[in-house]
Amino acid sequence: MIYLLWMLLCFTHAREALIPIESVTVAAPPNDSGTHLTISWRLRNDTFFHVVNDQNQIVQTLPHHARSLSISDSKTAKNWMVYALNDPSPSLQQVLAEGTSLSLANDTDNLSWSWPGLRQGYAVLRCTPQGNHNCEDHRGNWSVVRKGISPLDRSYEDVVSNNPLQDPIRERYAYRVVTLPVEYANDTKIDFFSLLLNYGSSSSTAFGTPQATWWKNIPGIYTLLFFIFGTGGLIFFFTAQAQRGKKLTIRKIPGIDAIEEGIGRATEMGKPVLYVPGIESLEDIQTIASMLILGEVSKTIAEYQSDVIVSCMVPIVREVADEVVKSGYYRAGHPDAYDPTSVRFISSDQFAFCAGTNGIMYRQKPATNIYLGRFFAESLILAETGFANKAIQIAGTAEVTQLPFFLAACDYTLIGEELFAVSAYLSDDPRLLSSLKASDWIKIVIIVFLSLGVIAASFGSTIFHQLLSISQG
Amino acid sequence: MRQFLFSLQKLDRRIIFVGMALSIFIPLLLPFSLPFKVSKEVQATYDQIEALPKGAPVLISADFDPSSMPELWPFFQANLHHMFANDLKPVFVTLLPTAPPLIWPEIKKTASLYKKQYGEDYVFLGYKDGKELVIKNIGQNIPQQFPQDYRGTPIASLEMMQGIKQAKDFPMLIAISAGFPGINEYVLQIQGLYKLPMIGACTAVSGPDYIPFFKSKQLLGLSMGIPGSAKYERLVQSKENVQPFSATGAKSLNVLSLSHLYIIFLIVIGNFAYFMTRDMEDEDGPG
Amino acid sequence: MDPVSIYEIIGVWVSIFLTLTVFSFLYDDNPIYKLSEHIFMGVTIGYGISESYWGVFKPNLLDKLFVWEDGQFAGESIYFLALLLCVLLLFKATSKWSWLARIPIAILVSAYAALKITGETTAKLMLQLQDSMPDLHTSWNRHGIWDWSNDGAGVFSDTFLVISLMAILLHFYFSKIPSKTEKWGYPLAGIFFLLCFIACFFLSPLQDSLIGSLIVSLSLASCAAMPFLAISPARKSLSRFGVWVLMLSFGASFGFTVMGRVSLAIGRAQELLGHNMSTERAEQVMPQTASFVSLLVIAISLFWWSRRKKDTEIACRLSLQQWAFSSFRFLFGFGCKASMNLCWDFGLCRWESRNFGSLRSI
Amino acid sequence: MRTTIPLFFGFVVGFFMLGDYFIPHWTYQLIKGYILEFGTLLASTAFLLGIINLIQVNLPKIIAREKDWFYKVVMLVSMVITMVFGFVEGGARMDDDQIYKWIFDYILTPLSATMFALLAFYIASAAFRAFRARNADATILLIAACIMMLATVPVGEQIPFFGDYLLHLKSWLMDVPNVSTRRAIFVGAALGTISTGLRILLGIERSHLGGD
Repeated sequence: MIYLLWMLLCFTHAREALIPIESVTVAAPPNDSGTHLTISWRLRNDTFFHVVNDQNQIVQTLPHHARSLSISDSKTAKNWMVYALNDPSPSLQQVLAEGTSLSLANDTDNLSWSWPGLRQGYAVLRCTPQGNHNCEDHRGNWSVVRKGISPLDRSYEDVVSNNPLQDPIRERYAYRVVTLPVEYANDTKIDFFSLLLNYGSSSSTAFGTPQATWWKNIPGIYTLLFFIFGTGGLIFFFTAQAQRGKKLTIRKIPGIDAIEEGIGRATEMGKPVLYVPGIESLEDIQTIASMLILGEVSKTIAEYQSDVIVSCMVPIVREVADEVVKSGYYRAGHPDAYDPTSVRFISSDQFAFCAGTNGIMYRQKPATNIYLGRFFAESLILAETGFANKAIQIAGTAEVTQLPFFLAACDYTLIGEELFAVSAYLSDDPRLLSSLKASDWIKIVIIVFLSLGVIAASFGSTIFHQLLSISQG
Repeated sequence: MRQFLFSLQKLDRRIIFVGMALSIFIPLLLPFSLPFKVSKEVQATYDQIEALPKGAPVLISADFDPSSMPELWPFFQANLHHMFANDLKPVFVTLLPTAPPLIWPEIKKTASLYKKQYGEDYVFLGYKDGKELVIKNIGQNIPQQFPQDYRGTPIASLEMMQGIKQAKDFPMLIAISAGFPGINEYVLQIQGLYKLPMIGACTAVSGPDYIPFFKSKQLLGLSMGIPGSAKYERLVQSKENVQPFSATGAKSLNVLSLSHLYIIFLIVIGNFAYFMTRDMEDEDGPG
Repeated sequence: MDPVSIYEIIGVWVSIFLTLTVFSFLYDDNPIYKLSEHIFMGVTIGYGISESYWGVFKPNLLDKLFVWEDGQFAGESIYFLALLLCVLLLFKATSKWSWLARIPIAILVSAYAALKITGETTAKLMLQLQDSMPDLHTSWNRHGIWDWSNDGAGVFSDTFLVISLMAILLHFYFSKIPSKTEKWGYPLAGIFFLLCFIACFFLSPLQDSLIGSLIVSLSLASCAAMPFLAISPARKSLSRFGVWVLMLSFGASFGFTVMGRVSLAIGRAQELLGHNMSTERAEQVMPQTASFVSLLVIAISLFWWSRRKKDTEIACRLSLQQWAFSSFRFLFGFGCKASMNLCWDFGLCRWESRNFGSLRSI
Repeated sequence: MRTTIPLFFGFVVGFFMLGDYFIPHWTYQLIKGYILEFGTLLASTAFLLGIINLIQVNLPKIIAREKDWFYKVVMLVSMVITMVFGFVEGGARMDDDQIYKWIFDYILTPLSATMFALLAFYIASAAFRAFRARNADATILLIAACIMMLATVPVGEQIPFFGDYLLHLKSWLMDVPNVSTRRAIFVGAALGTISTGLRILLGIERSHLGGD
């Protein structure tokens, strides 16, 4: 009995407060994988905010959920006024005559106003047409795909299938949007039937077909292709040049030369070289670059007949490092000198790894410490311990936050891109060196691009921004 | 003398460490006070809370863990005293699992100092897992997200929670956050949507990320790291009807000031010694 | 007030002791630190294994592959491929077939390298460049050349940002430019500077402010000249400027981090002093006593250890070690012998001396 | 053959993954998702090999009673204890009254936090050593660091005349030089990534594929 009363209460309450939905549209988002549909709806009396300046121009029209605007173009006017009106594209006369004036701002960067939000939430229902059920009415396999959509939202992106292999994508999907008081928007007990029974203010059915695209069509994609294929093409070009006998000259990079000196020093002192490839997994390109460098470093070490200790935090990195060091020894012609215990897994915790590596520094006293890869807070702990043990230290990372510490505590520091140049520089292979030359050319292109971009932007053109834009649509 | 200066350049690291340890422990054990000015962000924080009418409910999200305690604890403590001294009615929530054992005893203790009753003057809703989603739901429906409080009482039976359904029902939201989920998520999910007046307290490292929110008035007040906490604590302590409490923020701030000055001092002597003995290079160079 | 459980009290004492052992590493490497270091490594490895089983292996492989419904196989068969790759990787432990493990390794390395090519180019190259093209005219309108109240925003800062970005990129320029090309650098830069300056000055939307259009045009013209300066001999000085900006930023970043690091130490100090728990809890747990006792134990063993070390090391440098040694002697005075005896009676050191037989050789 | 077969697989998978940004189609994205998931599985399988390596490194030392052998025993024992409780306590391992949780709270957390806190000390000694005005670069580094350190604590504000500007200068350093440095390093790293990535995909770099 009480339940019924409560339902009645809800019913009347809902009926009074709810504003019906005027139109619902379902469309596939642009450049989509084919598993999404965007459902958007409008209310009968949705408010739009129109910003009018003192020269009586509508500067901007903002959607119902906007409550502020930052004014970037202060050249045009000194004063602005915000009007609220239901019409999305009215004439100036309409705005001035019918709109509710909200906020006046003088000579400011930030305009803000207040406007009550609606006290109604939304739920989205989905149905797949099957056999006789075409989902035009309440029959069919309707289900609630999302409850508790916020009062200010007017669209929802639905995922029609998480794994199309198990749950095939259908030809057509039907959607309805139901309005309900915001208090009940998240009620877990509400299922499809109670939604319709209690609130009833459902929109009409709208249909949509997901669209799977094979090619993302946005301007930035072509710039991206240009960078990748430009670099690739230049690598081939310079490699061909080098094979025709043209010498590729690269300037001296002191940090990289120091690596070889460091190995020499360790050999003289009869102590090992410690190599730390950072603490990231293989997913990070710096770790991969570090692995390639380790190949060259271990080759040199094998040639000098010195010892190397590689201390790894990520198990999979240890396995790759093991393979890399083995190949280094092989290439140097000393495959038998390789000792698998020299590549060590220390611990998978950042600071335990740090403690273990400190232990190696204190107890095995490596003469040279090489830190190349991606480092975090442990950078300074390692570098300071290495300093206390009087090792020559060479560090290199593209992790901006840790560079200052390496710079302060190590003898040589490779900054950013230099890390990626090491393996090519050390190997002296023309094919690798040509990749350095290729990225140098791209660098000049970037500088040209930037200077043109600044000039264009200063004259109000955003063409260069668009060329670099990678957002959808 | 020059020999001494020269050897000073290669000072044993452990002497530096001893100095650092002293600059950390002395201020914690022997409190003293260094002068500081209250920044506009912190003054705004204090003024906004002062401006609230008596009896107004305030939503406080205390999202810090033991590791960010030195920076945010003093703010939280001062904030508690501020709330109760002004007869405001705080509702506490937390999004970090490690926070309840830290904050709940302090809430109870401070409330008893001001003779406040649980359920009438303050409520602790406890911890909820779900990160951003919880914040979204706090914005829409608090009874649904928190059917019971920390002690297991249904919140419908708490006097203070009558009429509180959504974040909008609070005239003020205070987020004390150590990271994710925190101020950023609150601003995006609640403040931005409902135009709720909001104050933030964050760690110093994340401070620069939130300054734009303060400049755009999305955060009405902002306290960053130990300096912010200490300044706010000073403002609250100088209020008339506030019960005395220990100035942990000021202590930590002294540690910070001392240790920064200590490092600058080290740099200065290092350079002084270097310039006095520049001609005395030995084989492996100083330092 | 609820009584604190004995496990918790033991826990707090253990954690305080471990904290102090790690701090003892600041003095030097020592047996007690070594002990906690190895406990630390062992515990984290065990933790890592169990978390990677419960967090990755079980949900992503076992729960998806080994599923039976009514006696029928109902798993996703594609995961057999994953199982195969994992088995191939395990072949690494064998000596004869270890090359098979290179297949999963090759797949992993190339897959991640390829993903990163597009990922890094979009996130780190294109988006960053997009943000580095400011509108100087608007900037002048808003802030002028330098606006103190807005932390130095203005045309100067915007131009500085763009030019320093280019200069740092030039610092990473590895090739040598042939002198033929270098000769063209200066004249071209000059021509483009002038052209751009004149064009910008006359087309400037800032008609009412002569100084504004002059400054903005100058800034834009210097941006326009940059690509040509990059191939001129001026490259070296530009790259120098780039290094200075790098140093400025690294210095600032270092200084900014100090506060965060000190806060961490404050956190540890508060735990040692028991400031992080309520007074009632602290009365039961007694963290300060724990700190004192741990400190004493560590100090004694450090002292004991440094004596051992001294016996074996012939030449001990005149350093803090001796200073610390003498201050320990001063602190403990004659009591040190007595406390050593106490420690022996406690059974701690005896046990240690039996098992740490190797300690003498350190 | 021992290099060619892995190289072939790497080539195929690598070029497939290059399409990630260009091809939104679900078939492609699904296969990509599987490859990435297999990647994480391989990474945790490698844990097993890590343990084998650990035993390979430590067991001979224990057997031979080499220097520090006792510590190795401690390490292996604490590893086994933690692992056993992790497996036995299963899904409930992080609940309040579990031993695994106790180990996490009272051994792992304080050790980790203290290791991290050592940085407060190391940062002082690194600053003392490195910040000498030996040349222009070092001088700039040192001045910027001092400005920043003064400006982040209230002491800086107390400096007459200069105090207010110090705060603005601090923000400027963070907003302008720091941002341009960050961007330049990002751009450089992205260029390095492209060339390193292409080197691997094209098979020019193959040191990760072993020698023989």
